[in-house]
Amino acid sequence: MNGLLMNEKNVCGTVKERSRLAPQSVEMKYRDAYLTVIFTMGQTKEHARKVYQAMVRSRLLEMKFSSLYKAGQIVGGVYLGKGQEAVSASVGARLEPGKDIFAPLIRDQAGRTAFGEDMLDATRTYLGSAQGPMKARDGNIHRGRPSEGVVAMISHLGSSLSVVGGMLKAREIQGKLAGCVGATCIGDGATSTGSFHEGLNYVAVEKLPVVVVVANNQFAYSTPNSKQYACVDLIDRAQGYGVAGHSVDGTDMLACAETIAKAVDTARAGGGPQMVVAKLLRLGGHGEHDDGSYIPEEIRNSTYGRDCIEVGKQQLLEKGWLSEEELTEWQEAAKMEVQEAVKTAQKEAGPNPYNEDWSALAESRFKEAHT
Amino acid sequence: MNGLLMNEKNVCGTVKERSRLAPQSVEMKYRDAYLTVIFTMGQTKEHARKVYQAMVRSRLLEMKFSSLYKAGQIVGGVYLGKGQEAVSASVGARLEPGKDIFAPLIRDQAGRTAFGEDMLDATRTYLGSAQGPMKARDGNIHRGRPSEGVVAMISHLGSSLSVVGGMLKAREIQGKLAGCVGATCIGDGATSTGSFHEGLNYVAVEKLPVVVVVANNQFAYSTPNSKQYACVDLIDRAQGYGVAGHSVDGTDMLACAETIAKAVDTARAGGGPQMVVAKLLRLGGHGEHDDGSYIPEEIRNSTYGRDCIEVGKQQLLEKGWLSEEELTEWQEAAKMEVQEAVKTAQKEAGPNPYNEDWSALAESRFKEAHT
Amino acid sequence: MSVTYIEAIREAQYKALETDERVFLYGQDIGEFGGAFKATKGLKEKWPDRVMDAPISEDAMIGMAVGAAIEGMRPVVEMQFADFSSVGFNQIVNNAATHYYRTGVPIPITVRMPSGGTPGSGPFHSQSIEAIYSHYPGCIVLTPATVSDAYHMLLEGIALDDPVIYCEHKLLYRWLKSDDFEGDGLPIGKARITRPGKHATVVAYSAMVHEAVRAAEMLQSEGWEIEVVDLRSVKPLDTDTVIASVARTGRLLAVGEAFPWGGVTAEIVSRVVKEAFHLLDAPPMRLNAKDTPIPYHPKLWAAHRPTPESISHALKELLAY
Amino acid sequence: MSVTYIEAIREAQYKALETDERVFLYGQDIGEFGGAFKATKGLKEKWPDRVMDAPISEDAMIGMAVGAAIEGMRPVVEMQFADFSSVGFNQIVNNAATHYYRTGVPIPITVRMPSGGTPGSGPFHSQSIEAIYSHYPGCIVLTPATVSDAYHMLLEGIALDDPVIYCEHKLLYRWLKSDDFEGDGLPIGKARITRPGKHATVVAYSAMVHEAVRAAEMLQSEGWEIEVVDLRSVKPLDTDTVIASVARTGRLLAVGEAFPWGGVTAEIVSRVVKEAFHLLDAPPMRLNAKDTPIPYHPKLWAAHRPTPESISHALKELLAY
Ligand SMILES: Cc1ncc(C[n+]2csc(CCOP(=O)(O)OP(=O)(O)O)c2C)c(N)n1
Ligand SMILES: Cc1ncc(C[n+]2csc(CCOP(=O)(O)OP(=O)(O)O)c2C)c(N)n1
Ligand SMILES: [Mg+2]
Ligand SMILES: [Mg+2]
Repeated sequence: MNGLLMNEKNVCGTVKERSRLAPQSVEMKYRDAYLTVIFTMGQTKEHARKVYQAMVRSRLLEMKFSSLYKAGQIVGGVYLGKGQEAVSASVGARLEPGKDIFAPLIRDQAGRTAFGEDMLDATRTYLGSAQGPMKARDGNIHRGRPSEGVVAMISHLGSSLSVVGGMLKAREIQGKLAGCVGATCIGDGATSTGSFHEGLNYVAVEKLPVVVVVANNQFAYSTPNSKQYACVDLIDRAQGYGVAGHSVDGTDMLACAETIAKAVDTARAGGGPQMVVAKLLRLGGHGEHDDGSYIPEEIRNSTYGRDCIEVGKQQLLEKGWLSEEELTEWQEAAKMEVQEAVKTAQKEAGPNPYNEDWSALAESRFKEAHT
Repeated sequence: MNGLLMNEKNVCGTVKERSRLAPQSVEMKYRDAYLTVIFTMGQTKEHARKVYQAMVRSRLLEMKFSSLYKAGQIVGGVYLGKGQEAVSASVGARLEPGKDIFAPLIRDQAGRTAFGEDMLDATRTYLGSAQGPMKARDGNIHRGRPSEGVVAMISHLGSSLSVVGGMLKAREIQGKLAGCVGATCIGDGATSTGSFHEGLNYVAVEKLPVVVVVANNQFAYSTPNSKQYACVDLIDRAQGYGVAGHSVDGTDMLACAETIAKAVDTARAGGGPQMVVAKLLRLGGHGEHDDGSYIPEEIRNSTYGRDCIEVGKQQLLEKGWLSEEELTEWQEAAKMEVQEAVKTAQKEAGPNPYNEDWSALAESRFKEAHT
Repeated sequence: MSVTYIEAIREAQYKALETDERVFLYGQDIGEFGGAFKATKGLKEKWPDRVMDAPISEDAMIGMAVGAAIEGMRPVVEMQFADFSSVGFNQIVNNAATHYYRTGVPIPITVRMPSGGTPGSGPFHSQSIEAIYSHYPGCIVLTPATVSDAYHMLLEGIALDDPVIYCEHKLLYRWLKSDDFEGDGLPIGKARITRPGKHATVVAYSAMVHEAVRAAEMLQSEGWEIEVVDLRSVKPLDTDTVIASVARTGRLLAVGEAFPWGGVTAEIVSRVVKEAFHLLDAPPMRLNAKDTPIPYHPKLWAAHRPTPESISHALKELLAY
Repeated sequence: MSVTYIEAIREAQYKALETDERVFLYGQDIGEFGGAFKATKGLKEKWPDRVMDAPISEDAMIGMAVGAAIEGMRPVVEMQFADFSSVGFNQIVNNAATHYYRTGVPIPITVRMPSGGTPGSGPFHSQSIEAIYSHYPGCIVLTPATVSDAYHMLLEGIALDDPVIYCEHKLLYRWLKSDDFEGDGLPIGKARITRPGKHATVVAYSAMVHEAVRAAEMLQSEGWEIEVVDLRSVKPLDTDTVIASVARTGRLLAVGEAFPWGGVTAEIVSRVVKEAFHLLDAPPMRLNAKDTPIPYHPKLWAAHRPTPESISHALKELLAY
């Protein structure tokens, strides 16, 4: 185990950037502020446990969705974050609900959970209950609670980044920006979108406290990195936008927890936009309809193919930050929670088209009858 | 005068990258090929003269358009390349008409001229003759001859880059790519468009022989660089796309001629996409309707504010590559040529709406009568 | 004192900034420079933090506005030309316009679209694309034809809780003048009878209202009294006022400057025939621009769009039925 | 042997690649993976250099195709979903579609748009946006409803010299089967009488043809004979065939799955009333989807789009006039 950061000296000292998978890791540059992030050991431990607990809860919830999907009980598609929980939960766990902003993408159940999402929100949406946050009008991974800081993504990849920027800019105008962070997750494939480019350039120009976490899982649907971009490492893009760059092994839970915490904390402290690139592998198909058989054996067997939830477990057990018993407790509690949520949502009615207010407008007086 | 490259030793040897304005110039990386560009002195001289002659002809043509604009004789707007001729002509002069591809932007009269454009093409378009290459259907800077390798830009900035990529890709499929280059010019402002990002990423992924020349003239219309991007230098973007980067002082004619020649030659030799960033200043308003009064005095008085056509003249005279007499001859010949073109175009009729084939379709059988 | 259409737009933004601190302006070159058409001249000076220059990133500009709206602001975004909204299109129709239906959180943004043709502007600085934003659900689409509408509808639009596409016609910017911008108090959603008549109804909007009035004047000498209806907004579309007019005249010509396939004029005709078929004495007609890109040369341009001559020509055909 | 609609699309691409070396395919995941819907399955294997995977860059994908077309190729670009064409929109309507008019150089590209709603797909994987690409000048917009049309119109479209927007309906992909894709040889530009009748005409296209036929069957038991016209292409739009049908029936209902403001149905109604007013015995009607984003839940989705029930309901209103 490469616990480089995890010996007491480092944990209590300055967090140094490192990455096993990206040796060419880019030097960080804070143009507005330089921040030394200091974790006390207690903080690190609590943070790591928080990240890991969210991973466990999220994994169990998603495995449930997967089996409900196979049983034909899910409305719409199922896209899982399996293998990406360490990255995602590390983002959500470092954000403050009710204050910060989170724009999850399609593999961010763990981040949502860590950011405090009620399991019922997800479950209601996947099962088509009219009581979900989107009232069955939009589904599954698109759900959000924008007024509570969770952006409701549209499918068009890359388009959330400028939205997060605008939310923060609004707070700046309102004089409420201090101490806030907006974070968003995105895949390797989505970095090729014009929308991503414009959004990242925008937040960089405005020096907004944004953290962009790229989960480079080597594939966009079936398309490998080699057909997606030509730079050596996506982190090479950070400098071109004038944002700070951080590389991390996305399967190494403790490394994710720390690197992403550092990025979030730096943004919060006024260090400007932060870009984190985590390398890992999607442990499954693109969605549950896909078997991902195009992923070559050698990548599956590489470090990318490690399951971060296993890695995280070993890390916490080794450090003595979690016991087997406690883990079992967490798992049992999460299973119960999942079961409860599913039971509740399954009992709830779907939407009623006859009661539906068929208007896209908030200004209801402009609703027109179309025949 | 900083004729660093211009002593015989360098001219005949390996051209080394340098830039007075961008000391943080980025190391070139050719992942597919490394090329040592060797100019013999004769070649350098001939190339520099070709660049300069195009600058002279282009400047005189544009000054004519400017005065015709003021006299109310131009149809549409006038956007000039004054101050950017060294960059633009260096691109056009290094391309081979009938073989290479050129996608000029709004300040590329010099590049067009160097690439062999007949003055009548421009003049007819500006004066609204129906005999222009766009038949008066589209105007001025939008003109092109796509079948002859000159892309007809649309106004939406950034969108020519992927078109150039597609033209080259077509040749690759057809087995005709060897030795071809596609070059396109763009401003600092247009680098913020999603289209530019997608296009550059595309040509990088496909390793196409594309040269992207960014004329960083410090402003996009009235918007200064500080509101446009946050990286230290736009050349910092090259690495993030995996393309080779070259910085150059855009007011230094000989430096432009050499650096851009190197970029073009490298692309031609299989070195993959090349990005050149030239720093300079637009010596005028955004268009002839604008006085550019928002450009601060100190920038005007900086090196950026030099007129490349003056710099180039001194450079050629000093080297003895051009005599005062020959220059006067060039100028006189160009003036005559401009006069002839204007005289011809002014005599020609505008379009006749009654004869116009009001159909956007090549398949004329699908033309519909709309009332 | 005489105010122009573009001044009315500037004044409305001034007023909005002054009276509602949730309002901010965002666009390319709209700050110190005052915008390509000077619609924001002097506003940055007065509200330095609420008038902001944007990079050339229309997608991000709209995305940013959506985000700010979620946080309770009321952004007014200037597209330098309506034509460039094509690269912000996705954020408008798929993000801003769907957000309220999907999440229940309204997106009160206003997108100012300098629209319509002017001589010599060509295919990419002349478009009238109100139909594109009307076809998708979720936007309100305004098309003011008068100085006072330019003023009041912009203010009213900024105050609405939905995304507003505000199509301002560039040809009217400096040419159209008024003594004031008081207006007649018509709210968004109501069309106006610009000119009463009894033999035929021309329904128009934006700059075409003026061309329609000219055509009506041309026909007056021949004894025809043409009613001109100014739609003011194309979504919502005030079918009632149109039908009431058709009830008086029995004849309908819908005129627009946009491309001829689909669009506002087709929507008008379709609504009128459905609701008021029995009131029609003649087949309802449409007149639009031609089905080609908007040509750059003024001679071609003038023939591409409806003109007083082509409108009166169409009216004669309508009246002769 | 039975072939599905999606197989016909694959076979047409196979045939195009085989017979015309200027053809190549380009899109996300269309290579070894064979595409999100398997429309290109196995083609990369056979033509490794002419079936290419694209980055997630719809703008560049269309721009690339435009460039390749300039050089004499005939690119067929797959959008993973029609909905995502909104980010390639500018290159389609402002670059590809204007190019021939502006320069005289044609752009023979085909953009395949997996369109239309399926249960559970929601606002961004269900759109029918043929009207958007028809409104702008310069594109040909195809909307095949049958297996043989899917095959022949794609092949014919690829051979056309203009940009072709090929709207293939996802609901038909696997559900619609045929014994062969021989077809009846109708060329692009001609509508088809799918079902003859004499009491009313339903004009539809794409998946709605099948819903209209079902509605007609429902009304048959009540003694009504409903004629169903399949437009096949919405631009060009075969007004003659529609009017000939209306001449027989005197009644028109235009049905589409797209949003209700403007669009194909409004264009049909407007053309018919202009040319065939005197043939109409009742006000022509339209039936479209509702004016909201397409809802994700199957129950809402089913009520959002026209169905056999709502079509027959509208027909009864039309017949009762
Ligand atoms: C603009 C756009 N084009 C295409 C798609 C279809 N699509 C959905 S997910 C996906 C792959 C995304 O890959 P990546 O960004 O790497 O994320 P990952 O699925 O690997 O987590 C694609 C192509 C889309 N959603 N948006
Ligand atoms: C997508 C898009 N948005 C806005 C414009 C309007 N516009 C035309 S030129 C220009 C400024 C361009 O600046 P830059 O790219 O730096 O080129 P320069 O004019 O300095 O040569 C703008 C904003 C446009 N043409 N395209
Ligand atoms: Mg990925
Ligand atoms: Mg510039």
